[in-house]
Amino acid sequence: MANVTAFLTRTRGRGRLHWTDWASYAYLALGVFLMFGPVIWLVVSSFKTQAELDRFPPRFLPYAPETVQLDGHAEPLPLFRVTDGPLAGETVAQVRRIGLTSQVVRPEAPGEVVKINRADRVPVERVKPALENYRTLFERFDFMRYFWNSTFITLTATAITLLVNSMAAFALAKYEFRGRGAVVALVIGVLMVPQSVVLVPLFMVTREFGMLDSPWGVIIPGAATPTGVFLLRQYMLTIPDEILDAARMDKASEWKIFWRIVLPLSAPAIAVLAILSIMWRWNDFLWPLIALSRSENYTLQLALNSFQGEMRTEWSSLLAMTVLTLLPVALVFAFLQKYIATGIASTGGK
Amino acid sequence: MTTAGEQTPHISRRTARLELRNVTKSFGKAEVIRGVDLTVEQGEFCVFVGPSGCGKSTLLRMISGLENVTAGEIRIGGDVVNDVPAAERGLAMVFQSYALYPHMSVRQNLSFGLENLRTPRGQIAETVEEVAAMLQIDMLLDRRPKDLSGGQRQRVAIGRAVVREPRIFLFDEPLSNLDAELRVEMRGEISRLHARLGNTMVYVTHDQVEAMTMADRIVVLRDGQVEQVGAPLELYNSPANLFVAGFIGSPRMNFLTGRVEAGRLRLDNGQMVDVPHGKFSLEDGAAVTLGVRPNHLIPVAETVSGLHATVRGIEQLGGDSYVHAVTAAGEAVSLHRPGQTDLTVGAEVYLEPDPDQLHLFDTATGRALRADPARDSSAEKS
Amino acid sequence: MLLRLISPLMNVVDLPMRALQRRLGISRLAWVFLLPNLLLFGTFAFLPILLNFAYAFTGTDNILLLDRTFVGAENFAQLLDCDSYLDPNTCARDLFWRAVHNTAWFIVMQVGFMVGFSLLTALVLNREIKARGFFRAVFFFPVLLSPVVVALVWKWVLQRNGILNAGLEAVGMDSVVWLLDRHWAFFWSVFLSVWAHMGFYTLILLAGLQAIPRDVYEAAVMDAAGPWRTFRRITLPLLMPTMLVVMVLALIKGVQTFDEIYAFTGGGPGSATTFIIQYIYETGFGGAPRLFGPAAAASLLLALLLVALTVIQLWITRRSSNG
Amino acid sequence: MTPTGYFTKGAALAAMLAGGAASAQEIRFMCYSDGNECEAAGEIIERFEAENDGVSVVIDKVPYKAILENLPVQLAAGTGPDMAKVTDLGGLSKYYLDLAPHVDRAYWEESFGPILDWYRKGPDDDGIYGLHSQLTITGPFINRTLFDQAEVEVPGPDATWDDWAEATRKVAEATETPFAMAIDRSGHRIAGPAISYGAKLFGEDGTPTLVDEGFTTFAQKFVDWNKDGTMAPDVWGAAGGTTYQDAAQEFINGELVFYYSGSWNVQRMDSSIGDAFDWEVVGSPCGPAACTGMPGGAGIVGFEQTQHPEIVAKLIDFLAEKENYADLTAKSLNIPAHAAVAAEGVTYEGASEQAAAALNAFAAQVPTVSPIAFAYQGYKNNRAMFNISLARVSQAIVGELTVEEAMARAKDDLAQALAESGE
Repeated sequence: MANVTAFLTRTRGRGRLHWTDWASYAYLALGVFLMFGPVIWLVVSSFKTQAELDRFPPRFLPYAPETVQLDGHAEPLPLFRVTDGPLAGETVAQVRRIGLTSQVVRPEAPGEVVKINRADRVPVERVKPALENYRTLFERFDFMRYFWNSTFITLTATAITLLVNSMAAFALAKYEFRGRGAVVALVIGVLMVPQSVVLVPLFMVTREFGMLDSPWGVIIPGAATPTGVFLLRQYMLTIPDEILDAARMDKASEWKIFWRIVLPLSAPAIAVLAILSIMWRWNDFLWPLIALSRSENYTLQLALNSFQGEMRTEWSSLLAMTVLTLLPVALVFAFLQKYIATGIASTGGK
Repeated sequence: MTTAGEQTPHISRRTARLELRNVTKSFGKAEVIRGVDLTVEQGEFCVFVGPSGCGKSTLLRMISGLENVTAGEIRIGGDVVNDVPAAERGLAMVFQSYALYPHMSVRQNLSFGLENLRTPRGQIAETVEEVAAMLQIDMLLDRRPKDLSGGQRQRVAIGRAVVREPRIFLFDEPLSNLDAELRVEMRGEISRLHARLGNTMVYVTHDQVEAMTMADRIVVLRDGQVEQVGAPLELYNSPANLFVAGFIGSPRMNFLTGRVEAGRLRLDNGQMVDVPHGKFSLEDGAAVTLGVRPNHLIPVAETVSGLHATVRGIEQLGGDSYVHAVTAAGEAVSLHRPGQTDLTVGAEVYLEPDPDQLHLFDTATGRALRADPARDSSAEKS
Repeated sequence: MLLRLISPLMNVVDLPMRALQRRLGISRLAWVFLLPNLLLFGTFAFLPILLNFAYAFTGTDNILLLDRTFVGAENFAQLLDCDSYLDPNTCARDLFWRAVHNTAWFIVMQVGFMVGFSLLTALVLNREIKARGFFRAVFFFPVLLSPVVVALVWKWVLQRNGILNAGLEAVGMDSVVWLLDRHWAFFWSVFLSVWAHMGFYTLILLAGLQAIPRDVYEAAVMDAAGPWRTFRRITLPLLMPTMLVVMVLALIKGVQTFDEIYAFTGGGPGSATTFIIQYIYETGFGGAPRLFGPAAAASLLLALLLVALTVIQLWITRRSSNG
Repeated sequence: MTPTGYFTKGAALAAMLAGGAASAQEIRFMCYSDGNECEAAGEIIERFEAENDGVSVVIDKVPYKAILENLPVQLAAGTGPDMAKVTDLGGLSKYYLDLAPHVDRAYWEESFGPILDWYRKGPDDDGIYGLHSQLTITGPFINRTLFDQAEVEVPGPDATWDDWAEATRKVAEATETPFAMAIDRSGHRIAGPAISYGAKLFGEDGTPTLVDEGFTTFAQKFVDWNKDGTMAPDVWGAAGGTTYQDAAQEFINGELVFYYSGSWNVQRMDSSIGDAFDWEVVGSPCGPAACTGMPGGAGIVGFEQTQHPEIVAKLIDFLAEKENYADLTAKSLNIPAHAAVAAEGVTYEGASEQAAAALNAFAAQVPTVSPIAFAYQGYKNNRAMFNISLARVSQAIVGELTVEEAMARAKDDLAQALAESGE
C-alpha cells in the first residue's frame, strides 16, 4: 500500500509532491474544466428538447416527460406525480390543463377525470436524449452532398495553400535576393488586412474571374495566407544551408531541393499549417456565403445555417447544428493533436 | 577500411588539376579573397590552413561553385568553370556539419546524388554497397543519420562524396566536430582513402596538425591571401614569414626581438646571440626577430651568451616535457625536451639556441631573412 | 505516403523548373517560387485593397466603380473630423471612434491577459508533470473551434438562464445578466478571446521555455538562486525574444478581432464591444445603409495600421533572432 | 405494345430531348424561411413545373443573412438569381422585373391594391413587381394566465402604452414575473409605437426626416421604461449594432407579461407554449396620435437580370392565383395580403384554435394601420431608417448617449445615408 502511495505521488525526479506540484495540478484541472466544460455543456444541451433548454436552473442531463398511451385518448398523455390533495403520492396522466387546475386521470381508470390543483403535481421524467433535434436537421437537407462539398473545398484549398505558401516561404527563407525584405513586409502586411473589410472589392474581383458560385471561388481567394508563409518561413530558416549546399553538390535542381529536401524537413510546420488550414476552411462562413449562392454548391456550414430565418433563434436546432459542425474538428483534433503540439513547438520558438 | 590493394570495380578513378588565377571575392565592399593564385596538381592532397576568418572556407566554396567568383578564374582540368553550376563541376564536398539529409536513410543519402545523375538503379545499388563496405558503414545503410555516432556520420558524409566519383574532393573542416581520438583515426582513414582513390583533394582546416599529417602540400592563408605554399616539412623548416612560422608547429615557435649588431644579434633583453655566418644576409642596425622552436632551445650551464630565463611552469607528459619560462625582458619562451625534466618552478635556466635551427625575420615586414633568395617560396607578398 | 502520390507530379514540374533555373540563375529563381503566392496575393488581397482606394475616394451607393462619383478625401475628412480624439462624442463619426477606443482598450487588455495566462500555463506545462501531452492538447483545443461556435458556447453558458447563473444561485449569489452590463460584456469579450486563442501562444511559449538549456538552471541552483529569482533573472530574460513574438502576434490578432465578438455580443451593449472590423463590416456590408465609401476609407486606415504593426513585428523578429 | 406505341414513345422522347437541349429553362429562386414558407411555396411550384414542360425551378434555400447582406451585392454586380423572397422591398426595387406586361393588371390591383406600392420605385411608378407572400403586422402577445393570477384587468382596445405599462408592471409585481414588457430589438418594431406617439417620419414633401417631436417622445419613454425595468433590458440592452434580438424565449418561459412582436410568432407560440399558460394577441396600444402597428413582411420578386422574364412572371402570377395564394397562406400560417383570400378567411392547416384566433386577431388589425406606417413600410430607404433608429436608441438605453444626443446622431446618420443614395 505504501508503494502505491509512493508511486502515485512521485514526480519524475525526486520524492514527494511539493506544494507547487499540487498547485500545478490544481491549475491544470481548472484548465481542463474551463476548456472542455463549456463545450461538453453545449454538446449535452444539444440533446435537450426546447422545453428542457428553457428550464432554469438547468439540469445536466437531458430529460423528457414520461408519457402514457391510454384508451380513449388519441395522443399520449404526460405523466405527473401528485404531491398534495386526495391523490397525493399517485402517478396520474394529465388530460388537459385549464387555468390553474389540471384535469387528470389515473392510468388504471382512464375514463374517470379528476381535477387537481396545478401546483400540486410534478412531472414524471426520465433521461432521454432529444434525437429529434438532429433528425429534423437531417430531414431538412442532403447531408452527404454538403459534406462532400465542404470536404472537397477544405482538402483542395489546403493542398493549394500548402504548396503555394511553402514555395513562397522557401524563397523567402533560403534565397538572398534584392527586395526580399520589402516582399516579406508587403505580403505579410497586406495579407494581415482581414477579408471582412474588403468583402465588396473581393467580391468584384472574384466575379471578374468568373469564379462566383463555384467551389474555386471559395478555394482560391484564401489560398495565400500570411500565417502560412510566416510559419513555414520561420521553420525553414532553421534548416541548415549546408544541407541545401550538399544537395546542390549532389546535382539536385533547386526545385528538387525544395520538394525532396526542404519540404520533408519542414514536415512538422507543414502539419501545423495543414491542420490550421483545414480548420479555417471547414469553419469558414462569411466568404462562402457571399461567393456561393446556388444551394448545390453549398458547404455544410452554409447548409446548416440555411434555416436561420429572419425572426427566430431556435436554440435546439442551433445547438445540434453546432455540434454537427464541431464533430469533424473534434475528430481531426483527437487524431492529430500530437502533431499540432510538436509542430508548433518546433516552429513557433524562432 | 579495407586495404588499398582491393578491387573497387564500380568506382572509377577520376582526377583533375585545379587552377586558381587571381581569384577574388567581395561581399559588397568587403574583399574577403584577394587575388589568390594557386595550382593543385592531379592527385594531390592539398590542405588550406589558416586561422578562422582567413577566407579558406570561402575559397573552397568558390571552387565548389556554391559561391560566385567576383574576379579571376577557376579552372578544373583546364576548363574555366566560373559559370558552371556547382552540380556540374564534377566535384564532391564533405561539409563541416556533414549536412546529411536527416529524413533519409544512409542508403538514400548515398544514392540521392546518383539518382540526380540518372544513374541506372542497379548500378546505384552496387556502387552504394561497395562504398559502404569500403567505409565500413554497410551495416548502417538503413539507419537514419540521427541514429549514428559522430564518426559514423562522418563516414557517411565521406561516402556520399565518394559515390559521386568526383574529379576533386572538397573537405570543409570535416573533423572539427569529432573528439580527439576519432579525429586521429579519421585522419588516417582520409589519407588512406586518398592513397586508394588517387583523386585530387582539397581540404580546409584550421588545425595545423591535420595539415601537417595529411597534406601533400599546404596552403597557408591569412586575410584572403596566400602566405605560403609548400610541402609540410618545407613550411616547418623554412617558413616564409613570421605568420607561417608561428602558425605551423606546436608548440609555437619562440620569437625574440632584437637588432643586428656587427653580424651578431642583440636581443631586447640585452643578451647577445651568435648567428651562423652566410646563412642570413644581415644589415647592421636592422630590427629583426629571432625565431627558434621550443625543441631547438637547449638548457646549458650558466654562460654569458645563453638566454637567461626563470621557469614559470612545467608540463610533464612522461615521454616529453614542456617548460614555460620568462626572460628578464618579460618575453615568454617555451622549451620542449624529450623525456622527463628535473627543473622546478622558479629555477633559473640558461638556454642556448641550436645555431643550425635559427630563423630570422625582418621585424617590420615579417619576412624571413635568408642568404639565398632562391629558397624563398613562390607566394610572397607582392 | 502522400509524398509518394504527388512525387510523379513534382517530377513533371522539375523539367520546366530546371530550364528556368538554367536560364535565370539561382537567385532569380526565387521569384519563380514566389510567383504563385504573389499572383494570388496580388489578385485577392492587394487588388481589393487598391479597389478600396477607388471606393474610398468616391461616393454614392453604387457598387460598380464606374457609376460612382469622385468625392476626394471627403470620406477620410469625415472619419477624422473630431474636436478631441479622446472623446468619441465630439467626432462626426462617433461610432468609428468608439470602435477605435474599444479596440485600443481591448488590445491592451487582451494582449496582457493573453500573454500572462499563456506564460503561466506554459510554465506549469514545463514542469515535470504527468500527462503533459494531454494537458497541452486540452489548452489547444479551443483554437480549433470556429469563431461562431466559440461565441455560441459562451453565450449559452452566460445567458440569463445559463449554467453560470445557475451556479451562482446555487451558492446563494444573485444571477447577473452578463452581457447587459458594458463592463461585464467587455470583460467576457476579452475572456472569450483569451480562452479561444491562448492555446496557440501557450505552445509557442512552451517551445521557448524548452529551448532554454537545462544547465543554465542547474547553474542557477548552484548559485543558490530561489525559484522566483530564477524566474525573474534567468527564465524571463531568456524567454524575451519568444515573448515579443507572442505579443506582436497577439496584438495583430487583437486588431483583427471580429467574428467571435460579433456573434457573441453583436458589439453591444450599445457599442461597448464594437471593434474596428465590425464597424467597417456593418458600415459597408452588414445592411442598409450600405456606405461603401466610408467603409473603404476606414479599412484603408486600418490597413495602414496593420502594415505598420507588421513592420514592427518583422523588425522585432529580426532583432531577436540576431541578438 | 404496338409498333405505333414504340414510335410515339420514341418521338416523345426525342422531342423531350430536343426541347430540353433547346430550352432547358432553369429558374433559380433564392428563398429563406422563418418556418416552412419555402417548402410551402415549393409544393405549389411543383404544380407549376408539371404544367409547364421544360421549366425547372431550383429553390436555393439560404440563411436570412444572405438575403439581407449578400443578395443586394450580387444584384448590383449582376450575378443575382432569377427570383427571390425579399424583405427590403423598396431598397431593391431598382432590380425588380416589371410583371405588368405579363400579368392581368386588374386582377393584381384588385387583389393586392396598395401593397403593390411597397415594391415600386416611387410615386410615379405603376409597375407590378412583387407578390406579397408573407404579410405581417406587429402587435402584442400577452400572458393571459398571469393577468388572471394577478387579478389585474386586461386593458381595453383604447388603452395607451402608459396604461399597458402600468397594468403589466402590476401583473409582474403580483406574480413575481421578471419582466413586464419587451419589444423585439428592431427598428421596424418601434416604428408603430413611435407613429402612435405622433412621429411623422416624413416631411410635407415626402422627404424622410425620421426624428421629430413624436419620435423623440416615444424614444424617451422607451429609454425610461428600459431603465426602470418595465422593459426587459436584455433585449435592447444586451446586443449591439443592428443585431436582431427577440424576446420570444422569455415570453414562452412565462417570464414576460407583454411581448410586442408580430404575427410571424404565432406559430412558434402555439407550438412552444403548449398548455403551459394561456396567451392572447391584443390590438396595438395607443398613443396620442394613433393605435397602430407596423405592417411588413416578405414578398416574391423577379429580377430584371433574368434570362427568362416570361417564365418568372408566369410563375409569380401562378403563385398569386387565388387558390394557390390561399394554399400558401394556410400552410405557412400567414396573414393573407390578397383581398379576396382575406375576405373569405383562411383555414389554417395544422394550427390550434388559439393560433388561428391569434392570426385572425392580427388580420383584424390590418385595416387600422396608420397611413404613415403604411408609407414607411413602402419607402425604399426604410431599412436604413430602421437600422439608424435601432442603433441610436440602443445607445441611449445603455447610457452611451442621452436621448437628445441619440436623436441628433440619428439625423446625421440619415443625412449621410441619403447623401450616399443620391437623394
